[in-house]
Amino acid sequence: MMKKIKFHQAINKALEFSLNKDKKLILYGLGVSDPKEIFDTTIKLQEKFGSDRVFDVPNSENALTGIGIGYGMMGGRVVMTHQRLDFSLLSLDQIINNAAKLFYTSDGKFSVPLTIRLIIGRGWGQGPNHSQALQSLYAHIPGLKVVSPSDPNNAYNLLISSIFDNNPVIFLEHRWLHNQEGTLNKNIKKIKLLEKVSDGKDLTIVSNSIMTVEAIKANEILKKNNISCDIINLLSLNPIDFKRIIKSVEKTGKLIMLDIDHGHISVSSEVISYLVSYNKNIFKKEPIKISLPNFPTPTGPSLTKSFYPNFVNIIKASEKLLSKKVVIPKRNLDEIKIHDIPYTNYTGPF
Amino acid sequence: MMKKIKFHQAINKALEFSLNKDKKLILYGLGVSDPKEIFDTTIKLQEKFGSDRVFDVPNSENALTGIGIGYGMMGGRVVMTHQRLDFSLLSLDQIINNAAKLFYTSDGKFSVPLTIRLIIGRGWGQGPNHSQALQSLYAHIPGLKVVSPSDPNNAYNLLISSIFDNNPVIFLEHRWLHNQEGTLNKNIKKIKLLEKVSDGKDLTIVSNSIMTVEAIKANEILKKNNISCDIINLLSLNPIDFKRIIKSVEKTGKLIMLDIDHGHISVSSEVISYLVSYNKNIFKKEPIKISLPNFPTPTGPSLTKSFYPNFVNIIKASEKLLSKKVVIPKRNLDEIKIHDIPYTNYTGPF
Amino acid sequence: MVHSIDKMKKKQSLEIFKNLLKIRLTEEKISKEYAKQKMRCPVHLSIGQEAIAAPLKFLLSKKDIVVSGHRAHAHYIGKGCDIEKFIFELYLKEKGFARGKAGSMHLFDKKNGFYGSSPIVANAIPLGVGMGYFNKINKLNNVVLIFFGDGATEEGVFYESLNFAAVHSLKVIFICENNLYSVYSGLKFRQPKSRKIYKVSKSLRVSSIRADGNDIRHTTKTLLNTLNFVKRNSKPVFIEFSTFRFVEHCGPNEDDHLNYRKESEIKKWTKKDPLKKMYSFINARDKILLSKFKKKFNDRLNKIFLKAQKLSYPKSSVAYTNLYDEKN
Amino acid sequence: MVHSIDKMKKKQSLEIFKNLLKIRLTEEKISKEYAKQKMRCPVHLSIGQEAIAAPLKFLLSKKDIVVSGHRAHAHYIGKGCDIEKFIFELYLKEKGFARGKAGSMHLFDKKNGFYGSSPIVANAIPLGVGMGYFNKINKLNNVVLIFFGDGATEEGVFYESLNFAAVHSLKVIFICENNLYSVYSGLKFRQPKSRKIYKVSKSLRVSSIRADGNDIRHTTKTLLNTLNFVKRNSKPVFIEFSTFRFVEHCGPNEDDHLNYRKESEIKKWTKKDPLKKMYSFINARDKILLSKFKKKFNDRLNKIFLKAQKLSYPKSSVAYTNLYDEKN
Ligand SMILES: Cc1ncc(C[n+]2csc(CCOP(=O)(O)OP(=O)(O)O)c2C)c(N)n1
Ligand SMILES: Cc1ncc(C[n+]2csc(CCOP(=O)(O)OP(=O)(O)O)c2C)c(N)n1
Ligand SMILES: [Mg+2]
Ligand SMILES: [Mg+2]
Repeated sequence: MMKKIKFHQAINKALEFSLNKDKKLILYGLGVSDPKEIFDTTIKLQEKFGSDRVFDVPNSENALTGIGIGYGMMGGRVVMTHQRLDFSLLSLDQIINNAAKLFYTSDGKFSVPLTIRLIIGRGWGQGPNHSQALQSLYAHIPGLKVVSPSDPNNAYNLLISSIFDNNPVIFLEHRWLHNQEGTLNKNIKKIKLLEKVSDGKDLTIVSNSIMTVEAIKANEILKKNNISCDIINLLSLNPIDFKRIIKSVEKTGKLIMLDIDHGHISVSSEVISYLVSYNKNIFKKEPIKISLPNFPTPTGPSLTKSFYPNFVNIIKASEKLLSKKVVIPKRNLDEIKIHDIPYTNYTGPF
Repeated sequence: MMKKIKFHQAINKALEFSLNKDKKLILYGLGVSDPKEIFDTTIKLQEKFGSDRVFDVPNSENALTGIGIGYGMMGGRVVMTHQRLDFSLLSLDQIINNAAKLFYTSDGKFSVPLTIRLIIGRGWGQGPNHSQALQSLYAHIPGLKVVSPSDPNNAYNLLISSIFDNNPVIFLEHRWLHNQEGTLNKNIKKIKLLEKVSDGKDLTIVSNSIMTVEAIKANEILKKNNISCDIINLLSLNPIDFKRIIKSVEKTGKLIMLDIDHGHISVSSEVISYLVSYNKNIFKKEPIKISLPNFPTPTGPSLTKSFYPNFVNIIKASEKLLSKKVVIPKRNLDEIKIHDIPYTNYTGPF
Repeated sequence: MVHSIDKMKKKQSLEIFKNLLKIRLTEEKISKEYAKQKMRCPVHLSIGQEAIAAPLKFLLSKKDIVVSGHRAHAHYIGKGCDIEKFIFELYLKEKGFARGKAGSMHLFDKKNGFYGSSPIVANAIPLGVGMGYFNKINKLNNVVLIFFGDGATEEGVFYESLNFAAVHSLKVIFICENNLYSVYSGLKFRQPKSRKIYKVSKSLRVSSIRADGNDIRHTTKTLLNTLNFVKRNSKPVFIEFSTFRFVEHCGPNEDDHLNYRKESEIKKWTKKDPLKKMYSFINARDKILLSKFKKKFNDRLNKIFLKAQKLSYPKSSVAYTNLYDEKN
Repeated sequence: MVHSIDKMKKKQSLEIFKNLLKIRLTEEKISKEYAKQKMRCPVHLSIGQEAIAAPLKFLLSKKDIVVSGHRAHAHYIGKGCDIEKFIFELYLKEKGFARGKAGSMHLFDKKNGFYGSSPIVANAIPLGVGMGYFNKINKLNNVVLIFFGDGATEEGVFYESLNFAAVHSLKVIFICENNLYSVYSGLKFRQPKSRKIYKVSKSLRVSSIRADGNDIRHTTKTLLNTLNFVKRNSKPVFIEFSTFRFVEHCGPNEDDHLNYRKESEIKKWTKKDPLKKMYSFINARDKILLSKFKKKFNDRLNKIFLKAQKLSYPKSSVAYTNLYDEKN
């Protein structure tokens, strides 16, 4: 059997592989070479590749993004990291006005092979400015690619294919995945747009990032209740591979759409809208969207408790779609009692 | 009969009214007091209200937004103007991290009565960085209100109600509307979420901003072809008054969704998705979304020609939804031959 | 409110000393209790940097405003804000100043002139400038103090904000607490070696000075003189205080085992501990008064923390309130 | 490539003079033809500011890179880029360098080392710094020149970019063309009166100078010395050139009737017209050579413009190409 590795190790290995493969690849961001090394994802990389290629930076998100774009226009490749997605909002001028458009505006003369890792915070009081997911904002912009892994294996493959893609890629990395375990199955080609996580006939669940983890948990329980689901894990939010989604929903007629971001004008809305614009009869029941509320994230644990949906919400939605009662084992419910940390030995603060 | 006024005059009158009404209101932005006075919308205001309250600024979009927020937290009101929406991308940190959240995070202690006028460019070679509409990006953010007028009357009322709303409001002002004529019907209360522009039974058109002008043109033609439309003009994109839209589509079963922004993850997608999530049978035909393509705006006129949809696209969509041929008078088709300027005596450059 | 150093009464300076102690004791208490995992939000403690904030309450009126960044506890306490509501908020309880919506990274106390702190580096700086503009055109003689770190001076918005304050001659004091680090990154990775931050702001035409941030006598005098200058001249001032943080960047513990700061550097600064420094020059009588105060204040803290733990959490529905201000 | 002013041959300086003329003639031709409404994109002409760009072609190799902002025509022509493809692009024709996708506000000529201009104020500045970083770590001895206006020095990203270039000792030259205005706003509305832009950059620890931007002898010498300094010392330099724009901010016409600039100011600068200035010191022989060149170049321009008008537009489907680079 294959050795298990953690998500943060998968990121680290992907970075190491890429830095080895392309000598013109550089990697920078606040903390990439500090003692905590971005939640261990950049561990030892400066030591191995030198401080010209792997380096810490001043607090200047907007310029640093432009610097990455300029470096890329010269034929280099860049990985830039923000420890929280929220910080990248300072750089949206460079991301939207330059990165997303230079290949187009120069009519193909200059590409921008820049991958921006945006780490999405959650829980333990990260609050309104340290936990935004805003995937729908990024995925709205033509010229950007937006991807999001959900486990060590797709993180590894997706990060490498993002880095070697010649376009600006927003790599949405959920902080709560860093400690997840899995096995690697190396298979790096172009960016993979989605993957089927489960095959079923009663219900389609479309999801991404940390919500796929919840979908998998829900699926275990649903299976025991004789409900079988198609689970589609969106690795790419721009572009989206709608064909495969259509195929599944044409089969099941029932859709639960999971979203890590606010629901108003979201990836979820896009998928639902696309499906019904394709075929007005595709839904046998009203599709259900499960997303963050249209509110900033509150800080305290009693407030985030209902803020972040989990597998229970998915199961409730399934009950509604299938008009069927589902039994959730008590053991599973116990799991979510402490809901604001990613694993039990997490003690904060980040 | 009432005197006709132009859109830019309506904006100017709304600003003047507000500056008179609230002595703590300030108005600033690049060009508010320069000889061109933001396409004549701020004409004479500095003269009337002094340079403390109406003033030109350094090129510092991000700080200026924060300055407006701070001014608002003290109990003042602010109108800030960007001559192009594209420039506001430099200030998304302040808009998203502060303006949209301070009322929430302070649990109601501090409000942010800041109205940001974003002028959307189009045509005459404005190209990728001077014509973005990005309404879906702004409307995705909880805590912001996002509004967009389509004629002098709703511009006047909407701008005043935005200014006197205690929340940050993104006021999307399409450059091509500045020269439109209409009459004023003053009626300032809270922000009005939408207005019915036409009542009909065959078809629902939901639209906003400049696309409402196209919808009205299409409607004239459709009428002559014995097709009657409900036209709903969205004045607010966040929040959206879905109830009124549902009512209309429940009646017609047919929806054309018009959007001034790219279609992927958009206001249009949200509306369509909302409707089908409410009632899976609401659509008697697949709804049609007409939006900008998922591409940056090209600069040249031969390239923008098919880039910007107009009333012809609406008519074609109607034909499809109603399985009926519609005759477009030649005179109307002639109108769009020169498609890259807002009115015939426009000679550029902005 | 104190208006002149020379006229500053003994009693007033004692109050300032007490305030320094108050900040230290509160931060130490937070640090101690944090391990129990009941304050479930990131904390950026001010231990080591208290001397800059301690005089605030005595030099400012309630209408003088303070805004700050992620490391804001000292400024909040120093300004004389509500400590109970603060601790309750750290525990994210219903009785906290924002009913648990805010936590340590977003402090507010409107009544006492604390108009917010933001965990996005540098992003409260323009807010303070806007507040200064409000004071200016409404002819209010109040001052706005904006606190931030050395790292914040690398963000573009810092420069934009200084420029606006200079162009409009605002009564704003920019206070940079230069503790030499941004998280674990020393200045040398982030700014050219020969850079002097206060000289940059000077070149932007904001009157600028540098001062020792660890000696309560210097900080008090510097702040007081600056306040007088700003009010008299209606002009912004930039102060760079040199200082050092004694616990980890974020969290309750020390982190010197990580070796991102040289031992010699740490030693040097430990000697300059603002509390030690203060005790080195105050007289015996003050020492006695302070030790009495310490006991009393610690008792109060204990009570507050105990109470905080017992208080109830806000209902989850509170999360869905106050998105928009619809009063009108 | 010229390496030293003293060794600069007569012939080379004549070429630089011609280049100045070339920029002026091209811009005047654009200005004249614009009224016909066939160049359907905003243009920001460089008339009055040509002396700064004219030496570029002769001082730089093709591998030295130039980036710029909205007022970029002079830099593009000055660098020796393709004029035909440029004019065709202004006409938004299929044969333009970007097949009509770009227009005047987005210039590119990869082959000749022109790596883009951006109409968002200051937003090409960090791109140039990133290019400098590429040169540095790949041990290339080429230089990157970044052009922008006085208005751009108010954007935060300007400071962030200078800081990075200073920290990493990049071979980047920041060139500020200070023409005293941003659109119609004079410096006094935007920056404190006593500010010197080059002193700000100096305080950030970038070697900085100020020079006359209207005298081709000064601009040539300043640029040449700077290039040598930068290559020798591997350090960035900031140059502030004083200059003045002779036509409206955006568009083909004069706009002095708007009265945003004092008559006396305009007069003063008209006397300093870089073209007049040049003619005031060149010898009779050069004058003759230049007048021959003028005729020849005008003929060429006429041909290019005629051709441009006749060329065909790209098909509308071209708009839907090259969103993503899928070569790999
Ligand atoms: C825009 C932004 N970038 C990065 C961060 C991560 N961060 C949090 S605190 C901090 C350190 C800032 O250093 P400094 O301003 O010197 O303050 P100090 O922590 O030393 O008091 C950083 C980089 C952030 N919060 N916001
Ligand atoms: C971020 C941004 N803000 C505002 C504008 C509008 N604008 C276009 S050019 C210009 C003037 C900039 O002045 P300066 O940098 O001095 O250049 P100049 O036009 O004088 O050459 C402005 C404000 C813009 N293009 N981008
Ligand atoms: Mg610091
Ligand atoms: Mg200028």
